[in-house]
Amino acid sequence: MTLVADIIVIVLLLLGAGFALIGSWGLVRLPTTMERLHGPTKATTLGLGALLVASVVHAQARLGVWTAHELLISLFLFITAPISANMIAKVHLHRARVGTVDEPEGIAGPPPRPSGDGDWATFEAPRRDTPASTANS
Amino acid sequence: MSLEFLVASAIAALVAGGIYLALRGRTFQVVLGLTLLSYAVNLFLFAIGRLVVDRPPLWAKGVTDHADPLPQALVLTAIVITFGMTALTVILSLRSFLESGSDQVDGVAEPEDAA
Amino acid sequence: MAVVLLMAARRASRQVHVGIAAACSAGGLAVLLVQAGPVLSGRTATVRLPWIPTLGLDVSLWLDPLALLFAGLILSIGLLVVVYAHGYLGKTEPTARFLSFLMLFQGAMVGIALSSNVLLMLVFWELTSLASFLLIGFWRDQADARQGARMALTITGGGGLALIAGMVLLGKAAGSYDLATILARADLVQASALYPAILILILVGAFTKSAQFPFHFWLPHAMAAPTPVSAYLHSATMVKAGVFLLARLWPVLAGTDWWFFVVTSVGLTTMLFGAGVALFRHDLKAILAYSTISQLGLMVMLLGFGTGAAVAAAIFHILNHAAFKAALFMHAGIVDHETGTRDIKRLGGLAAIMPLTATLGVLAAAAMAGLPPLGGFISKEMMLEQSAHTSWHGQALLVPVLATIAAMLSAAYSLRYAVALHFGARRTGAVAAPHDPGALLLAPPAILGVIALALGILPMTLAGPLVAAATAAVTGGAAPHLHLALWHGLNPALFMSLGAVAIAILLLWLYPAAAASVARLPSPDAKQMFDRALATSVDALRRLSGVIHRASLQRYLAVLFVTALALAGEAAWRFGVAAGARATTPASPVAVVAWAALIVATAAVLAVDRRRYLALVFISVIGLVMALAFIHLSAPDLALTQIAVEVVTILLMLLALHLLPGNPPRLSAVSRRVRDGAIALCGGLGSGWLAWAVMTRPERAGISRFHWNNSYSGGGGTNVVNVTLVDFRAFDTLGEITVLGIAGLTIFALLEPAAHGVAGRRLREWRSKDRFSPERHPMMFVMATRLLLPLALLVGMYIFLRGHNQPGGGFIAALVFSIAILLQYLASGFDWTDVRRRISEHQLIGMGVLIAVATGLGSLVFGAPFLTSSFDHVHLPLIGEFELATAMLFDLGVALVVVGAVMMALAQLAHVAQRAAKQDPAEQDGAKQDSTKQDSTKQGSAKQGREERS
Amino acid sequence: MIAVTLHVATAGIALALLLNLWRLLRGPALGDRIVALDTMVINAIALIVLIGMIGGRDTYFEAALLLAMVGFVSTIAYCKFILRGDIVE
Amino acid sequence: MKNLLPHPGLSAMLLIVWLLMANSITVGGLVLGAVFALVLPKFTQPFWPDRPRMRFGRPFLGYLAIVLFDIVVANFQVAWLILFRRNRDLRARWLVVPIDLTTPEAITMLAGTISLTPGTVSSDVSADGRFLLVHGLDVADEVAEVARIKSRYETRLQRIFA
Amino acid sequence: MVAPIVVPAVTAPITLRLMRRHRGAALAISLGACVAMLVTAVVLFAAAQDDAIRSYALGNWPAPFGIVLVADRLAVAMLVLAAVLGTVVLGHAVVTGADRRGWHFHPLFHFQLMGLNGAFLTGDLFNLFVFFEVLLIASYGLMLHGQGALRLKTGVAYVVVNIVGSALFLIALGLLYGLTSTLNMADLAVKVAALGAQDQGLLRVAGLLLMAVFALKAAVVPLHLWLPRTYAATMPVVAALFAIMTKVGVYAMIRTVPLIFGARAGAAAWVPAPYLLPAAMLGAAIGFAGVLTARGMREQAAFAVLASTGTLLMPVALWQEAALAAALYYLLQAVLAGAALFLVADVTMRRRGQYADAIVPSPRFAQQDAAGLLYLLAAIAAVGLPPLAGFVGKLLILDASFAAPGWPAVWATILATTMIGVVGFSRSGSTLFWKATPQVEGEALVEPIASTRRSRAEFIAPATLLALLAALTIAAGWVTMQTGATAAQIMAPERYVAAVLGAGR
Repeated sequence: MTLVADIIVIVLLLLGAGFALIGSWGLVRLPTTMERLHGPTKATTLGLGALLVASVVHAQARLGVWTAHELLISLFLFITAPISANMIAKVHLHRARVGTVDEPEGIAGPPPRPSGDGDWATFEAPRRDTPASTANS
Repeated sequence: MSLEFLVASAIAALVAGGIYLALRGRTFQVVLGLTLLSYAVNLFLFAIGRLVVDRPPLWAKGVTDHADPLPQALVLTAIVITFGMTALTVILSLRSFLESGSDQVDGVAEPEDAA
Repeated sequence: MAVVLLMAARRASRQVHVGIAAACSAGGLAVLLVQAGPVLSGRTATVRLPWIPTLGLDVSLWLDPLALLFAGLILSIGLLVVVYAHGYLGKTEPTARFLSFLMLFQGAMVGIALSSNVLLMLVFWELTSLASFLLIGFWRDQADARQGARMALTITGGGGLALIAGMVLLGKAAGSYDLATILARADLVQASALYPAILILILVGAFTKSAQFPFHFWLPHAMAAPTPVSAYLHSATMVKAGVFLLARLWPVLAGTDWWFFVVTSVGLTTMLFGAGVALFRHDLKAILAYSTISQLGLMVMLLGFGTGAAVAAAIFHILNHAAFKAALFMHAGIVDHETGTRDIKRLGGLAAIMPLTATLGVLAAAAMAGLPPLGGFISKEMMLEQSAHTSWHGQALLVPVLATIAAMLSAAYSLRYAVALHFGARRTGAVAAPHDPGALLLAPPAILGVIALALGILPMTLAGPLVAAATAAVTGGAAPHLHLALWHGLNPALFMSLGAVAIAILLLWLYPAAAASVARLPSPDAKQMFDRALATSVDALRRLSGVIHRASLQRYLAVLFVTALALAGEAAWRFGVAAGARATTPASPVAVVAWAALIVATAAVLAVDRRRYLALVFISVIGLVMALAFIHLSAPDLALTQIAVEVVTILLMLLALHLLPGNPPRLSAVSRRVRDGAIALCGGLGSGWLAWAVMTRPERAGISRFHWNNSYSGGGGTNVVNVTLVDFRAFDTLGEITVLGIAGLTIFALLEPAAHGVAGRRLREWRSKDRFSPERHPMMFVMATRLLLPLALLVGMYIFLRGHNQPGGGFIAALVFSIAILLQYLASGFDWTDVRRRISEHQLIGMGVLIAVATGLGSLVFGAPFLTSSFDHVHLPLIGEFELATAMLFDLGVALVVVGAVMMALAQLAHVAQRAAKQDPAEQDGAKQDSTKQDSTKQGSAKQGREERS
Repeated sequence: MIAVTLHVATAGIALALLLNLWRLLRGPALGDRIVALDTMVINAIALIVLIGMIGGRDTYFEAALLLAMVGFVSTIAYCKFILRGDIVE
Repeated sequence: MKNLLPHPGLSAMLLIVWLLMANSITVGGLVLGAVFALVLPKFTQPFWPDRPRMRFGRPFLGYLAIVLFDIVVANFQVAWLILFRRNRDLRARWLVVPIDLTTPEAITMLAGTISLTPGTVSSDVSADGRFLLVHGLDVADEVAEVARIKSRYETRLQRIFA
Repeated sequence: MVAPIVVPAVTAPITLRLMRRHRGAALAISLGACVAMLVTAVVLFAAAQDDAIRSYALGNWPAPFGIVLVADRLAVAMLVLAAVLGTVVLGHAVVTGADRRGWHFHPLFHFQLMGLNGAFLTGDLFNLFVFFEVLLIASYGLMLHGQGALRLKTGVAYVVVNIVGSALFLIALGLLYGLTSTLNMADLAVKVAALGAQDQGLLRVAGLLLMAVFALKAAVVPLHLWLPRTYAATMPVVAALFAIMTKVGVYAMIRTVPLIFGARAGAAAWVPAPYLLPAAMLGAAIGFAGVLTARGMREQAAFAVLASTGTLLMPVALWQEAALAAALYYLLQAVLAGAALFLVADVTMRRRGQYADAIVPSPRFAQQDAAGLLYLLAAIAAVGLPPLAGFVGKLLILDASFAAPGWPAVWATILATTMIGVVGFSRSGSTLFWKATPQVEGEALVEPIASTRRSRAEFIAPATLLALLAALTIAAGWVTMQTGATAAQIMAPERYVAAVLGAGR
């Protein structure tokens, strides 16, 4: 039992650390901001997730206690990480549109316009009574 | 390299940076300098209790091997006080700028202070 | 006492004032006269009240013959002057003020005379300087009055300071400040190594007061005072204080070569100089002033001779001089009063139109000239007699010859005063037909004139016993054989005197020519020199002070850093700061990486210091590393605090950054940066080394051992850090939350008015150069914060509740609460969030402090000291064991204050710009009103604003 | 065995931190730096978890939790500053 | 009941979170957690004015499972991309996803899901709230990808936020 | 014993809450609290007359483990001083309406008093730091009260300098803790004396840094640069309260040096000794020179405060009992005199309209004579002429410093600077109150700031201070006896140690 737990822990640890590392490596390696934004998502999801599960298993195997509160960390990250990514993407879009020197367009080029007459919220204030604005009513 | 060296050199770097920035002419730089200085001071005060790895000051029966709790309490107090002071400084310098139109530390109209 | 009375009766009529003042003088005089008999028969009256025993300063007064003489002089002339002043001062002058100053002076002067404690004498001494300052400056609208007053205060006050030093030294040398004791210990003092210093310092004091050369120049300018003042202070009494002092200390100081040379020479010089100058002045009061200087010189010289007979002469002359000089000043005042001028060249032939005045003037001037049968003659004879016996540094003739010349000069100016004024062609100054004044003006000088005459005619009867006794008191021995008479036989003095008068008459005959030639001489004006010197030095000092105290924070800080470095460097250099022997802890690779991150980030903050946004990003990195370091080094509480504080700080800085101008140019020059870099480097290395030195020392068993051992048993918690904060050192925490609370209040006070005035305008005009996205509240963010708010509050609760046993506590919990609410602000904007907030920050802060204090006070109820905690493990059915500690209540107070302060800071800062924008119309109304009212409307509208919100 | 793996994992995260730092210093875009900072926070959480596992204690959990909860606030604030200037409107 | 328990879902979630945090299930913890789970939603009610009704039953759990599975798979895919794909071969694309969800909560959940699965980051919402801008790291077929997102996630979300 | 700290700590929040709605009640509470504090202080003072040192263990934790408050003669005397000054100044602020020219005057004022009292009473070094911060941050708030561009920009410098000072304080504190593992001052005294040879250098560094911090607060040359402008830019009524602030630095020195860095402290024995005396002399010189050159009354008063600190530190720097006694007497009177100068400046500038406190002639203004008289008396007190206490103080200093090392220099400095001060005050006084520019035809009469409230009541506060000074003079015998006993207590640190740690140690 302990051996199995140990192996699980070891695998999870390596997996987690590996994904965190790969995520950061992606951050270094990928060519532009939008691509780099994909790096951290790995660290937040599988990277940390694996580590946390490892921690849970480890605590059970080694200390004999069931702990689950590590999962909370993931819960919070799942709530917050998309927001961070979203905001950073907005920053990129905004700065690229404004034409800041050090903010090159990504590989994908400028974003296409949404069909219809509007634009993205970063460029045009959300209209009244749409989901994008009712959130703050 | 020992942890002690790392901490000492980190303090050195923070203090040097803090002093340098505090001597600059713009309020925001000064505020940043004070922030660095306060990091350094906190670290210093903390290091005074000697460095102990992974033995947090949580009491348990029979445990005698632990970090010195007192400096930690002092640092906590210091952090709180520093936070209050920093907030005040930031807002005061901002207000001073709004009043005088210059963010030079002494409210001198620019350009000035080439000496 | 008189002063108080006069102040009280300020509104009363002049007569009342004068009455009070005169009554005081007269009363004093009466007391004196009652005492006079016993005193003269050798019984000294003393009064002693303890004042400052540790210092040896008692209110001890004595009335020996010298004191009697002086006090009598002061009071009697004071009485006359008061009467005179009644006639002299105009109807609109504030007599009460004048007379209260005069009485203040009189009291101080009597005090000098009566003090038998040298320190007490100093008190009175400086008081006379002050009173003289006030009296000279009485006509405050006149520039020369003000300047004269200042100069007099500067010189005499300064001399007084020297006197202080001299007196204290004297007391030290004699071993007591009691005058009688000091006088008895002359040998001790004169043998002391301090004697020369004592002598010089005391002499400086005496000479400045008595206007001796070269400190004489203030006296003529003091004549800007009203004439009664001149008569009283600057001829009869105050200036004689110096002479009195020399006489008083004569037994202990005189008799040495030092004494003789200094005192005699200065007196002689002054006598000659004053007389010479007096001759060529045209202002009546200036003539009198210089003559006073000269006469004072005479007395000083006599005292310098060091013989009993000379002392007797001096003392007799004091009497004479007081009589005739006061009379003369009053006379000059009458002339001035009636003719409107004091210029002797514009006056003449007054004898015909003002016969009484003229008689008086001639009489007094004759006394001054030393003509028989007046008192002045006798004292002058005595002076000449004494000088004839005095050899100065082996020169037997020097003193007598010079003394004769001086006598001659004084006879000359006296005669000129008498003759030029009263005889010859009629010149009446500004008034066509002047006439003798009323009795009030005329009587006092007349009395004095009569006394001057009487002193000549009946010297032994009138003054003999007094002078003899006083002389005895001065010399400390039996009085020398004293024979005061007009006729002493054909002695050298008589010839010298005769010669002097003869030459004087001759000189007067030659006067116009001499005056012309003197007028051509360069005459250095001491006042101008004094003023210029003072002005120059003030300017120089001001420039210097301006340079030193230039408003420059950079300089303040540089000095502070350099001082601290220098001090620490001194200690390290002298005693060495070596590393200790404690084994170091090996660093893991992670630690090295974190360290590298910190160093790099610090460097980056410096490198991008003017791109403030980036600098802030790097600060974040430093904060993160700090948190990691705290984790690694076993300080979970600190890490939690660090993480939370970091977030709030960044928010705060970003809010502020938004309102600051964009990328500013560099301010300081390269040299400055190099200098600062050097300071920074030294500071960094120094502090790093100190940290290293401490960390490598083995730790001692200290007080924290106790904390560890008692944390659970005594404090009821296992998190020792938290127990320390809320229990062992709860008092610190109380102070700490107070700091935060005050910070919050101050921030509010700073930002509340920022929407108005200049700041408000600037805020309204402020437009960023950057282009911004139009989206105010990103949807995803808004939604996430909705969900996070209850979660974060829950986490905060959790951290709060477990803080006593596990990492956490009120402060961290409060920060979590704050961040949770701040997130709402960030996502949904100020207005949206603000209406949903339930409690105002003020209340939070106030409640928090109150709860914390009340918790502490609670223990008092149970008879335990402030902040004593108690805890218990409560068993509740179902729930199980449950711990309650009063410390938690305390922690609640902490949390409330922290939330309040943080919210106050950020929320206020966040919406200051919006408020400014809303303020706009209100400001328009406000501008029309005056500043005072605007203040109140600001308050009012601000108040209103808050009330609307709450 | 687990101990070794823990240290290996720690070293990996440390390396990741270094990489983040490099990106942070390098930029070039502001977005890049913010991403790097955000990733740093996440790696720091990982590090805290690992430190807790190495020490075999639960004490550091709150720190990780707190960081997960509030770490993104400063990221958002930085973004909002760029987007809107005023982070609270 | 409505007054006492305005948001049962939220309350349940808070209780679970509380128990997780306390890391043990005791009666005392349960009671305390229940208290908070009741009080906090009431306290924060004004901050979340019109909350949509959600179903936390089977559809929700199924959605959760799918997302978790996708996350794991995508992680490996993206790791592969990062490690071995050369930059110039990267087919980074913008995807415009039309959305039929109407409540901001649902849209946010969709966008969050997209972001959490590596390889796609939801970057923006259109001003009218009817399109989602998604950045894909390596997209072979834009149309297929959009369709996958809509079918795999959006339809399920529509069921949850019925 | 804890009352002097608790009373303001409770009053401040109460006034905070009440001030907006029930101003009358809040004022009553505010003033009442001041009076209560005064009463408490006097009671403590009376209790201290038996020469016993009382300690109060907060939280019932024995010293040195918990924080103790220690009431010895020095502490209670300072308490009385602070309470007296606080009451008078608060009264003045209320009378002149200064407290309504900004937000939160009363809470800040009480917090300030709390900080002062805490600093005086505490027997714990870190707690001293905390109360320093309390009084500093409250002083920031008060200093900025009323605001205006000049005050704000000066405030930035004041705040930043003091924050750096606090950082230094923490470093010094840390070093001491690192060496001794204790924070209680009495315990520190014991532990410092027991340090080995290898620790002497660090000890001295710590001591000197600590002194640098105190010197910064006390505005000792060359760390005084911040003071003149700060005080000159502050509202006079606040500056009057600040008259005691610099003296807190002096207090801290007097408290710590004989106790911790006394004769037994090895390398740190009398740690500021070689530097304090020259610095004090320079301080007196610069201060009185500033009195001479000042362009405004508040600036002048600020320099006078500087000068008094310098004068006061000269005898302190000798570390002899008699000199210390003299210094303490001088301290009492210097605080009152400095405050009086500021209050007189206040009443004057309120009447001079646009001429404010500039030392230039102005047209005659209302109640000029009364203001002039007060100015005269305050100046007399500040410069040290008879009959007020300054003179007695200087005499005491001269007398006590005789034959101490360097006494001729001390004497020369004191007397020469007094001279400069006399010239300075006489110049400014005659310019302000004697000289008058004619009222220009057509120009409006001088418009006073407080046109509505030019009541005589404004004179009460400065007059009270002057009366106190007079009382200090008349009762000088008693006061010097007190200061003598205080100095004796200070110079016998073993009694303090025994009282705090218990006789057994």
